[in-house]
Amino acid sequence: MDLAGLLAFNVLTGIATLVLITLGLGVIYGMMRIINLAHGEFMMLGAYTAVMASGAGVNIWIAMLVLPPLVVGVIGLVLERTVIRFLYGRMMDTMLATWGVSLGLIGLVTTLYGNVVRGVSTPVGSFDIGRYGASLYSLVIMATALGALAAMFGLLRFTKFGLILRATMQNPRMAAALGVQPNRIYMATFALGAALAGLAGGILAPISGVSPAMGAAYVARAFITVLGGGPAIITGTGLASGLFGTINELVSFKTTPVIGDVALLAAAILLIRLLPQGITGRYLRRSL
Amino acid sequence: MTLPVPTGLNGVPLRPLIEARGVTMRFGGVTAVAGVDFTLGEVELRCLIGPNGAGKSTFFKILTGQLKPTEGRIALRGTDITGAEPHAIARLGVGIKTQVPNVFNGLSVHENVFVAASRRKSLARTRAIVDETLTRLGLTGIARREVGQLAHGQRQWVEIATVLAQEPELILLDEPAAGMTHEEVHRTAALIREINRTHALIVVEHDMPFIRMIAKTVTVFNQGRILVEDEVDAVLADRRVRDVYLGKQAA
Amino acid sequence: MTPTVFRPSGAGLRSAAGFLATLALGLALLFGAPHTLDTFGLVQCTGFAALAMFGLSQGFVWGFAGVMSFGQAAFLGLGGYAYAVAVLNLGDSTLPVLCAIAVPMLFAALLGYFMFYGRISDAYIGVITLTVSVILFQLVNATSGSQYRIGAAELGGFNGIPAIPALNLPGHPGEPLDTDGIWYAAMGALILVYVVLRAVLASRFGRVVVAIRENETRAQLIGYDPRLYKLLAFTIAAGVAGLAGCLYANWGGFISPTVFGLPMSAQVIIYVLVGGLGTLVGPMLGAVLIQALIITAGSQSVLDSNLGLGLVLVGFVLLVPQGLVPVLRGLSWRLIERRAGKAAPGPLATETAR
Amino acid sequence: MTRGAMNRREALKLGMAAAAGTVSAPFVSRAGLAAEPIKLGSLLDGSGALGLEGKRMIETTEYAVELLNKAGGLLGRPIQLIAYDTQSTMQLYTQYAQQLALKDKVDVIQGGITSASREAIRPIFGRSKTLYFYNTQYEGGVCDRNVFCTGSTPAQTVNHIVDYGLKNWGKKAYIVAADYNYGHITASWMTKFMKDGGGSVAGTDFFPLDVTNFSSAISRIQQAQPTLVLSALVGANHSGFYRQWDAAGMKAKIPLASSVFGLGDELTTMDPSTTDGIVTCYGWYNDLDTPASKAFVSGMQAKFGADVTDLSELDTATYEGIMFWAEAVKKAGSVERDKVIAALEGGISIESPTGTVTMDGATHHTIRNTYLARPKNRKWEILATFPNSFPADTGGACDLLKNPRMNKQFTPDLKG
Repeated sequence: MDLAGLLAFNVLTGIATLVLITLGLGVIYGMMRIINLAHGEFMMLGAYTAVMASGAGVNIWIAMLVLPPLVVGVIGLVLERTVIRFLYGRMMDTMLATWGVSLGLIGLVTTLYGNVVRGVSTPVGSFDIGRYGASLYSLVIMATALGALAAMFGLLRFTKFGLILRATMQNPRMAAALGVQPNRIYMATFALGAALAGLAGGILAPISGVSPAMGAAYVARAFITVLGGGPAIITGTGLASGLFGTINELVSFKTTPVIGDVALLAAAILLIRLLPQGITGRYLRRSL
Repeated sequence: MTLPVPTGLNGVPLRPLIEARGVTMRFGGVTAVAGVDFTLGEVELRCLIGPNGAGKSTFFKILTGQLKPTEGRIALRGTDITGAEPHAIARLGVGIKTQVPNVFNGLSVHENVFVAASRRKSLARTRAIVDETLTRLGLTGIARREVGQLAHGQRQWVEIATVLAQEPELILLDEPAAGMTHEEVHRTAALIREINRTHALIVVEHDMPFIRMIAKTVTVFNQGRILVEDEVDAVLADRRVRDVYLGKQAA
Repeated sequence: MTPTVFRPSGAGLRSAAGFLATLALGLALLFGAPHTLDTFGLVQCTGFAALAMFGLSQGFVWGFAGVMSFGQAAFLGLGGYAYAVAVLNLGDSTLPVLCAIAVPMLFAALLGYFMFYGRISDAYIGVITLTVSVILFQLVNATSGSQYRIGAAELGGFNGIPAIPALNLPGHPGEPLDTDGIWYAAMGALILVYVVLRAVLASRFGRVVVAIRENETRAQLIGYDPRLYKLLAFTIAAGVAGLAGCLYANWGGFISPTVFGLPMSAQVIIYVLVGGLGTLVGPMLGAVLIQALIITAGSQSVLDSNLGLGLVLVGFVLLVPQGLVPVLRGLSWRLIERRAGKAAPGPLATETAR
Repeated sequence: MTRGAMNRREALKLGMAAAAGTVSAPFVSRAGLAAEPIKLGSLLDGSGALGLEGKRMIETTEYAVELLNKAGGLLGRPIQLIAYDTQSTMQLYTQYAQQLALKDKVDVIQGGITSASREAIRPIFGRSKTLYFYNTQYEGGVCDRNVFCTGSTPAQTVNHIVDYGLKNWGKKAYIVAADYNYGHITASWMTKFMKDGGGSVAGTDFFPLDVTNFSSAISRIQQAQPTLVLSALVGANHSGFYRQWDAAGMKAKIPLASSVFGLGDELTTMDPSTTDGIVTCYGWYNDLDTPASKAFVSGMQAKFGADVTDLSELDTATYEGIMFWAEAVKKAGSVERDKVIAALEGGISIESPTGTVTMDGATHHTIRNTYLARPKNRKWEILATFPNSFPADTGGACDLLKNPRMNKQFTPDLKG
């Protein structure tokens, strides 16, 4: 069945995309309990970085995979120092402030670059699944998503920074008692989350139009996938992306992308109602 | 004293007010309360003591419906209330002052008591209860102050006032004397004795002189189980009780 | 029942004075505006009144019931669409106005039951309301084409429903109100809703709602069921938002799925935040200020309106988290008292805020 | 309204009068035209999802007004442009439409980009009796005495791309369109023209304007195995379709034609490999090699800079809307609405970048040249010219000379 192959391929692409757009939000939410509503705009900044850099003649792979996380990570760091750090422990206020940051970034980019849709071309070609054509670039997305998950796992599991992160996550006061400054950790975490969002923006730039308001299309999906996944960042993001991505792609194929999106969101609401702690809050609690 | 108080280890009351049978509470691998059998008669005053982590507060949470026991049943005047919602249990006449002051910080003292008193009562009746309660607890002078800005001890009094204003049959007090001055402790003890003329109470406390002031029967918790249950003097003289408390507080 | 029943006496007086001042100002606007403003000014103010009512809805549910609804626009949209569909089918506008209130309330009751009785935590309620409004937006947005119609009303998808008949006096369909009439209806309704919400907050029900916001556990332990009170407050707010949607549809004679959109939910949160959380006047004031800012930004195109809103939002969260009205009130009372030679007694910011 | 003369409360005016762009003011004082200016209102999206298209249309409006003022204005009076940026928001369209009609009391409105925005503001101008020009290539069929449409319509354009497809690519089409009235009605026309030409439609999918992911749609199209794809996808987000189509290697397999591709800056922002070969048909292309066309492009570039390389029919239609109105005012000797309408219905022709354009009095649409073209390395390669096309879609049903009270939008009948 060529069609089944194509469908499976699309489902995997959808899952990988969801993993990429969710991971950065999940890191910030999981570690700091901050719902970062500027996440979509961090992606937008990543996409702009990719477009600008490739326009300036930088190698496309560097422009997509290296520069966006660096640039957006630094921007995240600056925002954490200037806005977010004053609001720790005030969940609603951080939500509102990051929302303000989101609107402000849309406005700023519109003012600087105009409300124009830009794009970079896909750096790789296509291949055939039986008699159907499919984009090789989807493989790049899958590889990046897997790479990002693996890197996060490695970071949390095997490095000192990861150990400190996990400790801070469990109990900030305990970590402080061990001589770790929670502030430093939060700063680094926020920058890391921003960098991951930037990476997602950079990698998705070639297949979606890059415009100041592009982030809005992603944030609700990313948001609800994080909550559906629950506290274990990597396992949770992976499982929730798998579930929602499959639902989205299959329903989209059978009906329309709108109904596909609605199905994703409705499934997520049901999941949260049944498992308020998310998938990994109920099961697999010991995972990362 | 107008009412005879049916107490004592062997003097189990004919008609228990509240009765817990085999109540067990597990959190993951930890068993906070393990198979507790507990009975309290009408208008009885009981003190619960025991070291930190013995399961006293958890037991209170189970009695008030804030936690659902893993095993066991609880009955209030013969009605099964196991796993009922906290508000439903409160409506059946159970009031609790929690360990940490649990008040409406943004409201005034008067409003706190008013909200507690006003459930399903006429406005005139509510006002009467509020005035009476405020006077009884000596809160009239600060009735218009915002509770969030009061001292810890005062907030404890406000919380006790809200519990009384709700006119419960059974009152649970979790460490009512904590953080109070010597003089306040005495007032609290007097108040508890006064309340006990008409109401049943369960009091959790660490302050042994305070226990002596109010207690007749004492139940000792240790590691989620009931260690001893006896007259206050007998309990305080018990070697096992001294052991579990050793290093904690000299009786 | 008066708001002074169980209120610190000084703050009670101030609060009553504030209420009367707001009422007087509202009535002065109601009867004064048609004589001082030209048609356009009046149309503009009618729009402000509709959005101010939307602000009241969010201000009530968030500021007093403590329910963080990130998708209040869902009820605005439902109200607007319910009115449009009903009035296009029925002609007379009386029943459609009731529909505009009832449909969102019904929807809120179902959604609220699902959320509050499902023990969903506060932050997740924000997420779920937001997601529900996104779902509604997407569904209504996908109703282009003549197959999507309810009776005589084509839903029109992205295009929305144009040429919605305006309100008429009960029993006189076909004689829609003119600009003045719609202004009286909108501003009159705003004043009425403000007074009703004040009364609700002064009632025992209102006190319990506020008490639950302050301490849900304590409220439970004295015998109140927080789920029920939150559900009722959420439903009332949805009705207010629905009425706002009805006025909004009347204002432009047009409604489209953008009323369900995230920007709409965002704006109303900003109204409340800027005006003052925990007040009723604040959200109305915030609505007018922010709306004026958006319109000015659009006609000047000097400052991007998103950039402006973003800066306002971040600025208020960081610097004036309590909002304008509490700050201004505190200042003005202090001034008055100083002039009267009295020392400002006690803390008044939070008390007068209600 | 008598109260207009009464003292207005300055505080409530919110500085909007000051905010309105009065572009022509400096010139007016220099020319010394003392007469009260004629007010031309403009409603276009300078930002937001349609900002791309709107920006050039706003510039064209300024350019056309400047040309008229340089030639001495109209009836000895200067023209004042009052322009609002509707920011791609329907709410602001209704807001500013009321402002232009009731407060600024302009003599004519030029504007609206999407059909959604047109339908939102058309009733407002109908009520206030303000003459309205809609200057966009659109789905056709609007029949309203108060409205003049200068853009090309499906019977002038879509039929040609369908014919081209039927002749060169095959008889089985798949339609993808934007999910609002433009997309739906255009898709109906595509279906009708396919069937009229003996072809068939394998499937039609509609996408809301905020959809960016087309992977499932591309799978569906492949499953249906059409011989050509007809697109009426609109706006920034939908440009993702062409990128994803190219990325999936579909360009080499199934050819594309579009009723709306290339009206924005697609040719300058997308890769030639993505855009090349997509067949389109419009009333004008900026690579059209005629003196009038070149003069328009160089005039715009002189005013707004050399990077104005993405002009399209949207801009010439805007230019035509203003020039038609100006001609009619001159002919009527008045800016009064009924006199101007009468003059326009009397048959006016103007010279525009696309050639001679004539207003058809019965339909309030234009009789105009259209062209078939496809992108080739960021330039338009003109494949065919269709001179003096009649707006047959609207003309089949609408006769405002006979029925001036008619007010509706005709859509194709697919049963016939």
